[in-house]
Amino acid sequence: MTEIPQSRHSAFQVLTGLFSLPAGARIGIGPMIAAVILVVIVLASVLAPLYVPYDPLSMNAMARLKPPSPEHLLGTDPYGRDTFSRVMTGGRVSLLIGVGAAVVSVAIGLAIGLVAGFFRLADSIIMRIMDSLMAIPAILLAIALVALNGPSLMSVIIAITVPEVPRVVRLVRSVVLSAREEPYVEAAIALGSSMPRILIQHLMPNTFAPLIVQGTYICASAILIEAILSFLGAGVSTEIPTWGNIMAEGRTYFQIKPGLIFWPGLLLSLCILAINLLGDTARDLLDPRMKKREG
Amino acid sequence: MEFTSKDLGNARTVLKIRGLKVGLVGRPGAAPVLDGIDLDIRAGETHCLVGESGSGKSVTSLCAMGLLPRGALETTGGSIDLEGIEITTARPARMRELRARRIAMIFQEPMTALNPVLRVGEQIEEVLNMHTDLSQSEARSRTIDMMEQVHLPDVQRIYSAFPHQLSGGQRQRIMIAMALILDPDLLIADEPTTALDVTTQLQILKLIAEMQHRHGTAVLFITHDMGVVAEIADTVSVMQSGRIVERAPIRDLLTNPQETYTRKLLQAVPNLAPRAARGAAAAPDVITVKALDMTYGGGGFFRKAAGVKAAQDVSFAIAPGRTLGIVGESGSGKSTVARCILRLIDPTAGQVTVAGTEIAHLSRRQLQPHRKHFQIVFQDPYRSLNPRWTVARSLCEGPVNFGTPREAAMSHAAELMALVDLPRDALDRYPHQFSGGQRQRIAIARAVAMKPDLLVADEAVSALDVSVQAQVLDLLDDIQEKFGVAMLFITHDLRVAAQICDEVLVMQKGRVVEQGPAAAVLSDPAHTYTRTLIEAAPGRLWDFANFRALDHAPARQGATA
Amino acid sequence: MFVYILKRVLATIPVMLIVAIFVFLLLRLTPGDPAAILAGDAATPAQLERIRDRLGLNDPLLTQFFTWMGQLLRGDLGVSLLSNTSVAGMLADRLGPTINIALMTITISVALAVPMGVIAAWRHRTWVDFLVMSFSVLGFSVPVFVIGYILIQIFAIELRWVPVQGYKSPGDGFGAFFSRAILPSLTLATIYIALIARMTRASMLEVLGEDYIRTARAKGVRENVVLFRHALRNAAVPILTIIGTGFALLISGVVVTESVFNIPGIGRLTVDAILARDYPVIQAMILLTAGIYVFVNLLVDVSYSFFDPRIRY
Amino acid sequence: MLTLRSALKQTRGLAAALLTGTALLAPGALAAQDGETTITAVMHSGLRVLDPVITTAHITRDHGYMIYDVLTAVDENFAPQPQMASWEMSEDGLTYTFTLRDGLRFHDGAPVTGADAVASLQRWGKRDSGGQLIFDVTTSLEAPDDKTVVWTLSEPFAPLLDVISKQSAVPPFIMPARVAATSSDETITEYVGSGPFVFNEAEYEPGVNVTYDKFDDYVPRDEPASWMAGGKVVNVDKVVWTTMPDALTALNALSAGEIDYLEQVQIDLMPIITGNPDVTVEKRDALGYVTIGRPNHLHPPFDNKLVRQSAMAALDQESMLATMQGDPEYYSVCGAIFGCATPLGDASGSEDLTGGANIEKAKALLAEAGYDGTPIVLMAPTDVISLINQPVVAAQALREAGFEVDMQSMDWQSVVQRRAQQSPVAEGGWNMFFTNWMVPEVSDPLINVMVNGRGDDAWFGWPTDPEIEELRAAFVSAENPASQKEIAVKIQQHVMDNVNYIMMGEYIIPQARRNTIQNMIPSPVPVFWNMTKAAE
Repeated sequence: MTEIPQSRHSAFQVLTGLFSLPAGARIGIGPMIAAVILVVIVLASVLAPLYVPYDPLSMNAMARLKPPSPEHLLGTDPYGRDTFSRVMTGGRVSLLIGVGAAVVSVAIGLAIGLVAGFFRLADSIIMRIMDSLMAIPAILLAIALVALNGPSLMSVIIAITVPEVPRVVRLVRSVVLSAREEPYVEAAIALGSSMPRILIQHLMPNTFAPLIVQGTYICASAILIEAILSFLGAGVSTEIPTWGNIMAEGRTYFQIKPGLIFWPGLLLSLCILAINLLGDTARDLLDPRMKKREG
Repeated sequence: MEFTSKDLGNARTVLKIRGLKVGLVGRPGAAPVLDGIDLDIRAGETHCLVGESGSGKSVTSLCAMGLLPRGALETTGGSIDLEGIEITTARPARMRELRARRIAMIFQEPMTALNPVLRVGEQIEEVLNMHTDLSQSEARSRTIDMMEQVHLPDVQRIYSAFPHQLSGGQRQRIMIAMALILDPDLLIADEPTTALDVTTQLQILKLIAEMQHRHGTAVLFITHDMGVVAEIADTVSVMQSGRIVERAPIRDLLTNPQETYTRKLLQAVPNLAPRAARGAAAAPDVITVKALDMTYGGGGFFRKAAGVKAAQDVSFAIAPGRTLGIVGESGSGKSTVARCILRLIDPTAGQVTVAGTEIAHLSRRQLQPHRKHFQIVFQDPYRSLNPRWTVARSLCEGPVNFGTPREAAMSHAAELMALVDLPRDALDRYPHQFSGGQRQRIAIARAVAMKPDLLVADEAVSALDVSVQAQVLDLLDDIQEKFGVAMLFITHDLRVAAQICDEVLVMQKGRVVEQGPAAAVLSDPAHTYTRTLIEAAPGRLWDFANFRALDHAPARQGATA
Repeated sequence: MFVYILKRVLATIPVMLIVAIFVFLLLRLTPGDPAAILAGDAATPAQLERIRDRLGLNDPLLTQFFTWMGQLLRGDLGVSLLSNTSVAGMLADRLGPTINIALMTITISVALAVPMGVIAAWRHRTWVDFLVMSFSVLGFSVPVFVIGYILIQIFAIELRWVPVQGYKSPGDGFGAFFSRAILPSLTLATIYIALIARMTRASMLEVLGEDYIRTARAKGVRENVVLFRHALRNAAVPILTIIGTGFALLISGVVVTESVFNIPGIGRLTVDAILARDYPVIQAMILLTAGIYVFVNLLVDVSYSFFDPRIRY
Repeated sequence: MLTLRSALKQTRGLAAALLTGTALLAPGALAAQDGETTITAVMHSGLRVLDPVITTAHITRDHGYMIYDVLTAVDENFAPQPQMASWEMSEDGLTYTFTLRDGLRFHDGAPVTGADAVASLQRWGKRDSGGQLIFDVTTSLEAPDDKTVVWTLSEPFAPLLDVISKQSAVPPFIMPARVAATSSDETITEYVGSGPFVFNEAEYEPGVNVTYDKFDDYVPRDEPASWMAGGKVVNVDKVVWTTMPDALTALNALSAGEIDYLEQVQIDLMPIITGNPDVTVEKRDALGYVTIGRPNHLHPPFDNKLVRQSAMAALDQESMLATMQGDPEYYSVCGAIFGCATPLGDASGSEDLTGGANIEKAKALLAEAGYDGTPIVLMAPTDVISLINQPVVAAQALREAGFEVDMQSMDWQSVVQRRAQQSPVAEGGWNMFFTNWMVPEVSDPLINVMVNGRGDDAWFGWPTDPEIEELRAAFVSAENPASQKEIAVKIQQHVMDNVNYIMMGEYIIPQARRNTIQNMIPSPVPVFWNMTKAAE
């Protein structure tokens, strides 16, 4: 209950806020580079079938673990498959897993979070379940889920999604809970807007910015978790190359054929780096507090 | 009205600012934030720096402290001379020595200005630890002594209290103790009483004066409140857009301002003389409130602290075209009443009849059709509009909810823009593109769009600069005249209430202590509390708008700070 | 305070119950037959059936669940289907290494990450900030097993400062423990440091913009005192929170690190148990890790009031 | 990487100087100095099941040889030799009399008696497939006194000594009678044997570490050790088995001297240690392993012999073995289902497998069979290194021949579970999987479970093959080794024609040891007697 004028933003805060934070134009060189890297990797991965020299699955027992050569740009793997072709094709699946996990967990988390933030009764039940899901270690859950469904693309995405959903739910719920204390929401109540309408039109858009940010982090971590699952033998089948299982297959050759880990690892790290950086930038730009100060 | 009348003729100059310029870091082309400030403050003098928000008052003070936000603002020219020491070029370590010892500062919001996780005594003592070689026990006894000097009660207990356990006034006393413990030459007070209730404000102003008198400190007092200026200033500097436009001794400034801007500023200052009451309306009352009770803790959509009786036995009625003001200090329950009437919270007991319907205990669904009869304008213009919505969308939300076709709502919205004196193209813009005053106009337009019978203004002008405040009050007046709407006006500022209300209801700790026609209550208060409030109102004896003392001073004379 | 803790402890009961039901169902719906694993390659279907009977795997699900719950309530975690040893005993053997490595990781992480974050916030938008942030993002971007391999390659194989693998408990001498625990801890710490440094920086940035920081500077307080006495304590709550929730990440990392560094901890035990469908072990392990997670976060919540006197329960 | 290495090497001297204070941390200084000799060995898998009768897992069998002893054991010529007991066979071949040698004691101090042997054999007989065949014709098995066991049969069982002397699957380990009284469906809970090592229960961590102490009261035979037979002389105080889930870590640990012995080295990784003068990589024994593919005979399309023949024609041992092992030194193309170096081994009829893929023939057979393109479900484990490659290589070969292949990845335990499903493919069944055996486990028609043709009672894949059953019965009653061999060749030819399973060749997994470890006995089972450890 603030009845005291100007208590929310002291002159000092307004000043520092006004001048030190970036206006829309000041994005900086880092995120630009990140965006370029990401676009290049995504394009290269999506278009991989058009230009890779070999079928990423085609084996040649006589050409195992060959060093890089004009014939095999990055050498071959223990099955004699062309590493370059596999790495480039693998990006498609890794990115698909990342984007898939991000979209699915954000969508489910948003729906559950809105309900939890809005209906007190459902809230306590939902949050207990979410607490439980959070308490189960993600990797163990993922291994168990993959063991349950077999290591298909879908089960890897589900396995990554399940532990992420509670985090999204908590985020959405907290945004909804704090946003509904805003005077403009009270004004909407006074204007006779119905509760579902307030929920969808006033409250939900508040969750978009944090969700975009969260989504990028989920995307990045999904790609990483897929790699770890492959390492533990619970990843996607080797018939579907991913950066994760290429690295996992190559891990024992770390000392003698570092390329098997290095190249997919490099692309994976660059990709995650870029996504994280863009996520940070998005967070800075989308923060409503900063938006207000642009004016 | 008596002004301070110190003789400062022989006093030494403590701070001398010459041609001070401050600009944005990395944006040399942008307009300077401070553009050639000259300022002299003498020992024992109280120099008031007044101006509206954004005029550069705070930047000036931060500059003198060497505390400009790094990477955002930088000094681009001029000098600040603190008795021979040049501050603009002083090294950080040198600056640290000066602070607290030679030049100290207190801030507007004592809640945020004190570190919430450290005991207040330790925070005062830290000054001694940083700047003196006193032993632990000496430092402590000196701290206790200083706390007693600022009239804190139960010093031993408060020493080890945390800021959140103290009242606003106590916190500000801690700040003052902290600032003055090393007996600095210059005290900079940046809006030190703005966040406080009027009665507390009065005490703090007295305390600063007392301390100044005792130590001979020079005080640079920054405020936007002309009333406060009238009470304490020796000299006044008026700032506008990074420049000092006028400087004069207090009496000269108030009686004979030279600059147009100063005149405009003074004319906008409300005074305690109640407006002429409007004729009683013949129509039945728009709203009748009977025996309204609100106790927090019993649930409700927006839950608050448990078991607090926020409003008890509140009854009133408002006729069309008339304004009832609810005044009181923070925590008096005035906003609770407003929120109960709006049904943003559910009253515990009592009746609220709006436009003939009892609404206090309707279910949300039953209530919905009646919502259009009463609308609210909130205090904080920065939060009362959805930042993601265009103005047009915000304006149409209500009418569309009640079945108005979108086109009709849009054209009505365009008319409303004219009503609140904003350009038509404002409709397609977003809230962040407007100033605080403009936003408040939009919020009023949004409320008016519903053609309500009752308009509740909850501290609707409190966050605005005084000139903007006057404009918004005029607008509300216009609207009331045009539409004959009844208005419930919640404010903590008696001067504002005097300007706009026909009737006044004074609340204290959830109870109504006095209610009646504004003229009666404000000129001849029956209740002690009302009297205290009136007496604490700063500059209440001066008619700023007419550059003279009030001829019929309200309430009893006396008790000037 | 006591009432609050009691309430929180009680609130963990439904959480743990849901975890228990979830894990139980998940396992029973998973294909895999401990009997087949136990019997080996040459077993006949009849032998398998007899083993299943003996293990109680042919009972109705509900019976199995209540049997298990009944055991749990009596404090009996059951017996491993494979090794026939008590699960409680296995936990006792395996918990130590994991806890010790985890504690060391947290110590290293906090000791490095908090100063990193503080300095990055203090020198916001300078190269120091850029370095810290780059490291943080990088820490998130490299799979933990790759970090492990690289550390082994550098410190154990090339430099020969520490052993490649293995575990010794601190009881066998701190040097022996430390030399084996340092690489896995660093491996695990990478992502944790990234997480905490990032949160410290964000939280500090927010706090450094607060009025009381300006007050402290106005008092002539030295910068290091401003940062660590005034700002850090106020920034502590989000940092503690991330340490608590990041614990889940730590558990995930442990699974991988224990494989790479050959540490006989609960991470490996669980993965082995999942791959062998050793139900009692999996159930106990997941309940245990969930319980530890809940406990750590309870600790974190309770510790808030230590850092922030405004928080009272 | 190279620049990193050289840079690191340069810093090493400097760092060493800086770190003299931390020299204590160096691994060498951490080794036990208390005069006990301990061999630390990394085994192929973690020991979790301690009952060597209830499971056929190799690690449990290896454990069995550490702490238990056997009545008779096979030597490097596949010949049964006396171990705990010598024997006499009656003229009619119906009565075997075993006489326990002197000095046999269990680890708890009790002497080993005939009754213990009888109880142990009986429990074993309920679990072991060969044992079951013997007990089918057993009239009585008794211990008339503490030193004697008399085994009476109703009809001659020529390979009896071979079966009870066999080193793999389930050897009949001798336990105290009270332990052997445990039901054959339950695991034992007391681990007392009379073997050369004592199981250290206090230091046992299932799946991670197992420690064996020298059994001081063990009396070895006088003969030199040979395979599982001969004198088991223990020259160290302690043997610690440990498991390392990461192959690379294990090699690095061996290289750094943190472990003494590595049971299995991945061929591809050998370059990491071959340059190390302190480490020897070698083949432990010449027999090694076979890898095989097993079709499901119950369901289409592999219920059709022509389709099975087509699959066999499409597969090529060389490319599969090369993918698995890389170095031809460690694999050999071999079409003999009983192993190329075993007495019964014979490679007739296997040209399609050993001569490279015959895709044309495969296509022709597939056409003849009228294969309708039903996808075959090929189970592909992802977590057992020695089984990862086969399905991947096979899938490609089968696709080339015109098969539709649905390769389904899963962990090994899912394979184990699913291969036991007889249901049709659409309802959770399967068409083909691959597995490995040690050569001695497939070396004769009684031991080799894949030549069992008894339909539902047969091994996973369930061929109903009366012809092979007749041949196996003839093998049991064969008079002499020559006629046994003759029957074995017939079985070989039959399997090649009927494709009961597909022999994919032999390979060897080398072991690696620090050079301080000497006098190891070449043997399919890694044994720790005779071995010595010199100081570094």
